[in-house]
Amino acid sequence: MPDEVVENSEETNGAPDSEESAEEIAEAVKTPPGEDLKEVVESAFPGAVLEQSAYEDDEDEATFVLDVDSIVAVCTHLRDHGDALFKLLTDLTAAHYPEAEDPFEMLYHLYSFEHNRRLRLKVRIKEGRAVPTVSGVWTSADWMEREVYDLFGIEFEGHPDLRRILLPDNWGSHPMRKDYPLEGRGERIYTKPKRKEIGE
Amino acid sequence: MVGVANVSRIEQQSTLHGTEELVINMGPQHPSTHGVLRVILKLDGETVNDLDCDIGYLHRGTEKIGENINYTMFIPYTDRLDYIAAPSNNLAWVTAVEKFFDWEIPMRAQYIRSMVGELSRIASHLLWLATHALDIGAMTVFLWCFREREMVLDLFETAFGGRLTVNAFRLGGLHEDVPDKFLQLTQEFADIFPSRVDDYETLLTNNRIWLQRTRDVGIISAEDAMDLGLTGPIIRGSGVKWDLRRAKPYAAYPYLDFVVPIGENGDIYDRYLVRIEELRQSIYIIQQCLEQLPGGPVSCKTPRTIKPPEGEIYHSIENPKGEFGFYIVSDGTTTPYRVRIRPPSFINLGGLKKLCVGQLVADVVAIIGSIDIVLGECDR
Amino acid sequence: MDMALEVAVAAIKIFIVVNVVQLVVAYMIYVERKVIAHAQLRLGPMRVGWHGLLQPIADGLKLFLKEDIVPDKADRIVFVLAPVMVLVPALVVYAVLPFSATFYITQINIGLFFVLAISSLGVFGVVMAGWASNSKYSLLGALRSAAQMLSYEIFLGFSVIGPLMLAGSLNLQEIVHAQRDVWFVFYQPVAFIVFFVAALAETNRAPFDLPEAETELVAGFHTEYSGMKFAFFFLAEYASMMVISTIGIVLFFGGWEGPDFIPLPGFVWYCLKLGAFMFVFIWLRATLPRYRYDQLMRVGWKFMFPLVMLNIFLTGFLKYLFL
Amino acid sequence: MGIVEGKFSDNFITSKVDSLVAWARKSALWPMTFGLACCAIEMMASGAARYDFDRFGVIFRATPRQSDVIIVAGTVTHKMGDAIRKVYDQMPEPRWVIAMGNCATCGGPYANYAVMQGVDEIIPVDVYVPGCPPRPESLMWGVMQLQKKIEQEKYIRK
Repeated sequence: MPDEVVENSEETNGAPDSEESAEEIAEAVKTPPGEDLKEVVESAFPGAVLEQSAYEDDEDEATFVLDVDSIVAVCTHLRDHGDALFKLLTDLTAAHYPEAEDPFEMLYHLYSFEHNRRLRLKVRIKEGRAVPTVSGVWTSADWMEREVYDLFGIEFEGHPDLRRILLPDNWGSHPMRKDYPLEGRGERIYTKPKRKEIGE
Repeated sequence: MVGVANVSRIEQQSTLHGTEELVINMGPQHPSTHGVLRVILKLDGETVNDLDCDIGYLHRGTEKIGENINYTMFIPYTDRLDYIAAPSNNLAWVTAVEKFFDWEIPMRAQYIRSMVGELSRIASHLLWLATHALDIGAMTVFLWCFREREMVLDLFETAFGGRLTVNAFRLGGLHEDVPDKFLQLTQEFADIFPSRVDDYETLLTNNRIWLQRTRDVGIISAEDAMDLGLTGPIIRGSGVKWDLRRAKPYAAYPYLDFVVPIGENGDIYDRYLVRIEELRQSIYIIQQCLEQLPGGPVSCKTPRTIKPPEGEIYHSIENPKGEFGFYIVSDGTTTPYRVRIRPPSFINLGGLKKLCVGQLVADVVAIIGSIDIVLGECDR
Repeated sequence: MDMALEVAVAAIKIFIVVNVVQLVVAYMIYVERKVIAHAQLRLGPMRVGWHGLLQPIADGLKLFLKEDIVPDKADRIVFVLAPVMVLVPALVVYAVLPFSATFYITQINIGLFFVLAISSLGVFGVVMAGWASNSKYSLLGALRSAAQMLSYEIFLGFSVIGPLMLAGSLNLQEIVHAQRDVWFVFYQPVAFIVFFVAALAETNRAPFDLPEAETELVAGFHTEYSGMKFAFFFLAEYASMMVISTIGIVLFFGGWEGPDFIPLPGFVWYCLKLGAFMFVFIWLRATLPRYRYDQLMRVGWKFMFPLVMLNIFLTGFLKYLFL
Repeated sequence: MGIVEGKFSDNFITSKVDSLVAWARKSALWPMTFGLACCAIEMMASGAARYDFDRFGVIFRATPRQSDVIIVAGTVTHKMGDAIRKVYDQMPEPRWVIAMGNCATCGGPYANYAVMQGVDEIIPVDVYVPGCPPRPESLMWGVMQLQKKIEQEKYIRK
């Protein structure tokens, strides 16, 4: 029966730091997650972080909402700054909230090898608004932005090769939008689905 | 005809008249594109000058389906993403959804999850080795690997009833406890497998032709690998010691001992060595799991309807191919509002161009093999 | 009258040889499937006849009955001619091969030269097939094939010079007789190694099966061929494998001659040796990965070529000293 | 084959010739490697050591020109449909189609915008093999069903 974490002689990059003192943990609980990263961003771009949140105060779920115009600069800063070093763009995607004022939400999931932590950046945009590409910051964004363009119809300014990637060229519509039905083709007028909840 | 093949970038820039370059189209039906990948190569003689991938031939709208069915119903769909290592995907989904709740998953379930996860890693790496070797022309390795893969599939069958798409885990634990025979057979497999890995190595590791075909081919530096978002054995082959089982442990990995193998040069051969070592480490992990496996229940108490609170989470695990994660937005109902799959194959494949330009046609096949893609999860 | 009789006898011999060769080649494919299957822990053909013995016949009949497609954009005449151009030289060579002391179609003084000259014609068929198919895979396959066959033709040609110098004749029967006491493979091991590697490359066998590298070029130069034309390519490949093996046996392993203390007919010895040779071919295919194109060329020109030249020089020198 | 096809009346000789033709065709079914999704892995397993399709004389060919049967193994998306049709058109007669798995049969679990609801929307299917994915045994069963079907076909008889 294992009661303790096995201590490995192997030094692994980014292994959970077991020597974190109790004070530090207590401190982390007091300040909202990602506060230090906010400082990193704010030091260069004051007022760039519009909102800050995290699901259940989980350090890995730290989320900043940014302004659409500052995204490239902030990303570059977060990639290069010594306290951040988010060298891996884990994921880039979008979500569609048809009823919101800014219906599209761009999501950037970043990961730092050095500090073993994650950060989520959000950008909220209106329909038809183009987003500056981050493919200059991380090359991996190239395909992921193409995918967002394909499935959500969000355009990217300055993208080197913005074409559909998953669907055929002649598809015409963007299936991951909420007004697009599961079956059939083409967007419809969005109505909030009335689902009968199981157990209700 | 409804679907047409996308016009590739290379075909768009069709200034080919009067040049001596040859545009060649590999796929979507081609024996070595590992499914339905289409690669357009621009060749100068046999040297690749430019390369473009056309994917999406297996785009099945899994994310859209995920947004229309409830959390439990989505588990079988995850099987069919990376269908070579189906239990791993189940693990990613259930651990991601469990992040919404503060359930305490019983240790027995966690251990079985880790063990089955490692078995699926073995299954995946074996299929990779089989097809990769076949691409380079070593036919027999293919069949040898399939022999052991069948053993792993038999284990899945004993435990969960399915061979390939097993639907192994449930939210909160397992559906039911694994039979004793599974543990017994796994022990037998764990005893026999290391010698089989030696067999593969006898055929390949020091084979001069294999060395010539894989060494110094498809090199990627650690910096470039990070920039391209490559994860899994590829980035480890480039010398970055990073494994999510260590960095962000899940299931029973905090209690298990294993080594994260890394390469030096980041060429095909290093990726090969990394994966071979991972096979051995997986067996080591499985043996530990079998020794330490606690008793008790295999599932915690879960509500009849899974209704996560509102919020958004991202959770990822170390799939055999790389970082496999789910970004889930819950709106407080039984159906997720947004399901995003973080596909390792898709992002790793994005690095193909960087790896291939300047190499020979025959190397392209070897490089695609060394990236280890699976189109089900690449196209989703 | 004598003339007519001679022609008749020759015609009968040709008839026997060609038909037997076709059949043997067909069964060679069966043997290959079986051997590879067992190397890979499988059974191979089992259902068609006893242990799949009728498999080659079923395959052949099926291919014969299949629709014969000539692609729309293909060069029709060349496309149809190519398989013939590959198969005919492979079969013509059998005219001079000695199967035993008495059984051969003809015996000419330039036997070996004839074999090398005719068998290298096969590459024309390959190039024609690749060009006429009007497909990029075929073309690449044909280019690889041509480059490979031409360059390894040279090493093959040079590697037989050593045994030739020892035998002092181009007549295949006389070369066999010259090895009555000691096989030339003991005098000429280096030449044999070069010969064997060149033979593998010449017949497009693993690890030099680049022209039909299935995983890269679909099926190489015969990608667009179907039905009987494809069967021709297949037969030709195995027929030339047998030719090369026979040459190897004649030059290095004493042809149809066996040791005197085992009283077996010459033809049986020939078959045994041929079988062993073919087994090695198949064995290699089951074991080795494939070379890359440039590596193949490098091995050929930078390693084999100097080696075989050195061998010729040494042979001549030693022969001058001791004989 | 075209000249004699369907020209003769039903008698002892023609029926014997037909059965010989059928025997040759069913004994040497060469499928094309057309793996699309999950089922492709099971198709590979069928060719591998434990199940060994070679026993039936079934060897996988890489090019459509040299194959007799196309095993559509996996989900057919609208984007892929075109390619499948093209490959099918390249195969020489006589040719057969096995739809392997639920996706190729009817779309399977993927009832959505991207997936074609069965490969029979574009090419005629001879044998449907159910399963998600079908076990190699099922695929073998499918091949044997196809062999039975070939046995019953008439070639030179009317």
